[in-house]
Amino acid sequence: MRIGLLRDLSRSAFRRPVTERYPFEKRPAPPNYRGKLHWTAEGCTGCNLCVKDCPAEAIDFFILDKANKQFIFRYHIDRCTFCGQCAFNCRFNCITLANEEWELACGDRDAFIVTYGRPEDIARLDLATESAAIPESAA
Amino acid sequence: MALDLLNLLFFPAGLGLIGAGLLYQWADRKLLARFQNRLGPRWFQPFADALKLLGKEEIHPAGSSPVLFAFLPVLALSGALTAALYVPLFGLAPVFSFPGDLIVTLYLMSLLTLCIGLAGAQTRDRFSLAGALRVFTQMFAYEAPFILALLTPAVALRLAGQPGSWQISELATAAAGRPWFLLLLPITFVVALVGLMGKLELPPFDAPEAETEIVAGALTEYSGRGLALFSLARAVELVVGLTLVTALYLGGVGSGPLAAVLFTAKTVGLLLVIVVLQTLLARLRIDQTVNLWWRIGSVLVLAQWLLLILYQVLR
Amino acid sequence: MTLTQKPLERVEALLEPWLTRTERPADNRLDIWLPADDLLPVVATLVEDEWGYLAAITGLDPGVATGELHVLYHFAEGAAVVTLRVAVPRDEAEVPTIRPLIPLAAIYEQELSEVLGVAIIGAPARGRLFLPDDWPAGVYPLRKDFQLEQLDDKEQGGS
Amino acid sequence: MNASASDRFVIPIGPQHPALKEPGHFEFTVEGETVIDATVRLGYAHRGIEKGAEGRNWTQSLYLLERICGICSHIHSTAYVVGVEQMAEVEVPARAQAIRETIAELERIHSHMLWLGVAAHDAGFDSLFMYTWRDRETVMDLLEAISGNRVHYSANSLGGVKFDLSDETAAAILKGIDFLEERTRHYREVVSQDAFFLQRTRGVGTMTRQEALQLGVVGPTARASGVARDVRIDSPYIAYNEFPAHIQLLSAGDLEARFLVRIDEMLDCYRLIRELLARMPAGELAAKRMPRKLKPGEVISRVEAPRGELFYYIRSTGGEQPDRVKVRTPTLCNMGSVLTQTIGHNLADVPMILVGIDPCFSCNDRAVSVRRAGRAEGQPWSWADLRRYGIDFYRRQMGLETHALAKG
Amino acid sequence: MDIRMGIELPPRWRTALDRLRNWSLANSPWLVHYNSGSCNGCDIEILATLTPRYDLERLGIKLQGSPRHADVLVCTGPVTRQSRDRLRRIYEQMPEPKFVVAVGACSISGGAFRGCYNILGGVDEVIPVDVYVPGCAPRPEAIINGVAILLKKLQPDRATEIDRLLVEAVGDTAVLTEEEVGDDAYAEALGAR
Repeated sequence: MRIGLLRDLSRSAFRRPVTERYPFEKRPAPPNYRGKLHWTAEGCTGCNLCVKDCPAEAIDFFILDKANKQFIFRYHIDRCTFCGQCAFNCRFNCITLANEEWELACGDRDAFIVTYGRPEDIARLDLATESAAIPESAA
Repeated sequence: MALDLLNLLFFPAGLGLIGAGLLYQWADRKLLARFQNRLGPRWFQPFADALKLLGKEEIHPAGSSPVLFAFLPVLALSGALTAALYVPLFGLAPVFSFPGDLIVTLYLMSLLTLCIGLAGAQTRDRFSLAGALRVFTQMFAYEAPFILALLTPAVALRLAGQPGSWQISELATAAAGRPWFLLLLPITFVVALVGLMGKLELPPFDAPEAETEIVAGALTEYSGRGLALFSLARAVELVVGLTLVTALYLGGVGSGPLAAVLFTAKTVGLLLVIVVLQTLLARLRIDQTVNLWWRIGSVLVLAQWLLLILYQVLR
Repeated sequence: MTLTQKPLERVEALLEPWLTRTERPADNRLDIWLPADDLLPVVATLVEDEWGYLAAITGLDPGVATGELHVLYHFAEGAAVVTLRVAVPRDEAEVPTIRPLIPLAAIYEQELSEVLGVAIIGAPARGRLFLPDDWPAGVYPLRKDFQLEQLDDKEQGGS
Repeated sequence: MNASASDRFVIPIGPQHPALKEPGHFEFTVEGETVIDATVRLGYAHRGIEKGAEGRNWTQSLYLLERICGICSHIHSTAYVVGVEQMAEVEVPARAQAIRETIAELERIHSHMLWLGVAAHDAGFDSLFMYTWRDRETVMDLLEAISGNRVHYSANSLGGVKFDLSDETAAAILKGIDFLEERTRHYREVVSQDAFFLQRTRGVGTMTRQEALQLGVVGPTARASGVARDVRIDSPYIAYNEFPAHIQLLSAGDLEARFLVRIDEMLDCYRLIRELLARMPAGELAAKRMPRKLKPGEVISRVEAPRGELFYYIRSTGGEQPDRVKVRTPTLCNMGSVLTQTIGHNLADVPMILVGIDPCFSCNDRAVSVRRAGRAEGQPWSWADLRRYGIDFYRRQMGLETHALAKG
Repeated sequence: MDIRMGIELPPRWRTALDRLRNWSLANSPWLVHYNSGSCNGCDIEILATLTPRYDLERLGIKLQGSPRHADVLVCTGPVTRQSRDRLRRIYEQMPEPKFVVAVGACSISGGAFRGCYNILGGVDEVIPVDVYVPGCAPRPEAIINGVAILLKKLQPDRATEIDRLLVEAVGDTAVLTEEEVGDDAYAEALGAR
């Protein structure tokens, strides 16, 4: 008769446990971790590829004025599957998934809707959602 | 009922005892965690658990007798507390003591198991039923060897021609005078220790509450106060059991200033042994448990007695 | 591709009498079109000769226009895959059960009958086993003409 | 055993149950502790993925299918992309294939390690569970460092992989693997020698080679019964031609054998990964051009998931979306064996036998199984019944006459 | 049913008892876990939070089998038609006070499965949810973070105090270095990342 874990037990008994004290100490995520999405207007051509291939409809893309690069990029954290396909598709590196932003838990879902874009455009959108700018994702 | 409960909870000795029990439970969990290379709970964890459960809504499952449902936990706790009156807790003199109190204590200790089994048996929930079934099966398995093992020191004393009796305090003092019974009666000591684990339903004898088979066993339907009282009763039982085994096998209750400290240290040492066993052993199936006790446990005890008698005869 | 040639030659020899219409979509595959009646003898032959094992049964809806449903029995040995293709009319779609020959097939056939509505002749009638209990009768999600509106409630979709 | 009707009652397991990390509903009719009937009702995790894929474009479907299962996510997406690339006739660079295989093998390690822990937990051996999962964190860290997520690596893109394996990652992997290998050898000792653990595994749920073939089980479950079936060897995909796996076979067919086969596979994975990293081919990460529309056609793609053969049938009618994606997961094949094996076993063995096939209900999106007519529920017992039964039971354990007792 | 057991106490006692109850609740939240059709990703991560690396027991968190014993219902996965009623029943079985944490994109909104015919959407379509934890799958740390947020919600006035309690429970908050990680071989492997 043999007891298998004797060795492990005797080792652990005299060592500090491996437990991490998470809420009080943070072990940083690896640099390429796929966290919260960030979008910048620079270079965006409104090609809409990010919306086309998103598996979870997590992106609403509004084109107010393609010529003047007036885009609004609305991101739904609560739908996002963090697959990174949008960033992979974007040829102009407008989309990045931040590796340090993964503590996204929250009590209300409204906070999960993030709208990127110039404030004035966003203001315009809210008036004009119905008429002027149709979500391209719907099309 | 509520008032009895308050009395039960708040008569000072009982309160202290419960506190001690919870501390022992913490030590149990903490050591287990450390052996598993984890950090483990904080010192006040069992207290927080118990308080929270006391404060939670108690759902009374349909189809079970409300009186029994509410009464059994109280009975269990009071039984355990009463048992505590007869044992030399922390090496202090027991509150009550009379010839034969060892038998009474052993009976009172079984009360908890009976209550848990009944509690499961009288709900309609199938997990509880299966759990109750296992509780009783296991009890029938370990009870006899366990009791015999705890009676052995008395028998040994009697055979040694000493005025042995069934009185715990006397046994404890008598045990103090001589080499530990652990050395004289190693076999029954092991049986007693393992029997204690069985009584407290600790691994590997936790089949009655094997969560991967029958969710939480007999207490599946209990919530809030009932659950709290049962867990408190378990805590008290842990102290009583450790105390009993220590008093009988680990050199009893000595005298002198440090006696109490020494005694408590012994109980903690005993706990340590129990935790190591918990960590190392995988759960036994209920039928394996039964086999273990009847095929091996009882035989061992009898063998020990035989040796004892032979020793006396030859001498 | 010697790896796959041998088994395929063997199966061609085995199923000689039924090779009326065959295709080779890939060099490790052989598709054999069968009428529903020939299915049992063919499967029996494969089982008797222990050629491979039943890898899966695929139910296929080639489109409402065709008026057909296809049932594909995939047998695999090594890298070689033999597919028995049975086309059944859409309105009374039914195939004979092969579970007397291959017990495992019971699972696949059950799935087939539930999601595509292909009746399995000779199979004991069973309740619904993986679609929800409140699923409307006669609605088969994998048919092309399936609409979410066919489900009584409009809850589904997500928010 | 001649037990009265009241000894018979139905123990439901799941869909919410500690032994099942996933929903699936079993009903075990037991006489005392012995199972005399078993039925299953799955489909709590049925999400309609096959239909969903028809409504998404080829890329979106990739992520949908990857999310069929969170434990073998990479192998699902691999099966899909291999099929799609075959249909699109694109040439995938060798490096991409090698990286795919590396991740696939790491995933196999993580899956088996996880399984070992869960099985130990179901056997009531929590210490082993704790230690295996502690060590499993190492491979999770590696996968996270490589891919950027612990569960859904989304390493595959249509036509290649999304990210490269840098040299320092490779070094990290080797380092981690050395540690894991040493631990795995230790666990092999534990499960093959620990007396108490063997009581729960040796000779339990035995399945002969003949039964295995008849029940059509796949993967480690089959290989533990001596059925030499491993898609990685039978029909090599991605890079398994250049970096072949070695088949692990045992003949005992009981739970212990299933433990050992999986552990041996882990050890083989370490060897394979070392070879891969040593001779990782250089080159591109993805095919030059991947069309959004695929020309009409159909392909069959078979891969070896940690749990056994995974079968994909993909059909295109020339659109941007698949016309039909059929997924046959290994658990679907193995589930049948559980029901037949549990009957006659002790209730305490049921979770072990169930976990023995490493069931994955969410893999099993469409899992169905034969369900017997539901039995009457057991009547709640009177305390007297229960007590008599208790005595009866342990007497029976003692091999004493039971009906003699029923009289008294 | 509260700790006073129906006995009238002076108001000061009562407030004291209430504070005690809140404290105990915040320090021993027991979880029960239900998977309403998820892909296992989140489930294994939840399980991982109990294992030595994260060991939730240090925060008094235990995973319970029976809903009757639990305070917090942790849900994973989108709600399928088949599991909807089960989910509701489990929620009803839990004794008050009870809370719900939805883990993973699917359980919040349906995630990648949105629009599939057997999906009813997120958990909050069926039962009220207190905290959402996005991610696919969220790291174990993220899940712990979600629970911590819930604990603070329990006692908004004493959130900081909870922090203090937790801190004194697990000691200093120095940054975890490799040397500090217990088992040497394991620390070695940790260094691998």
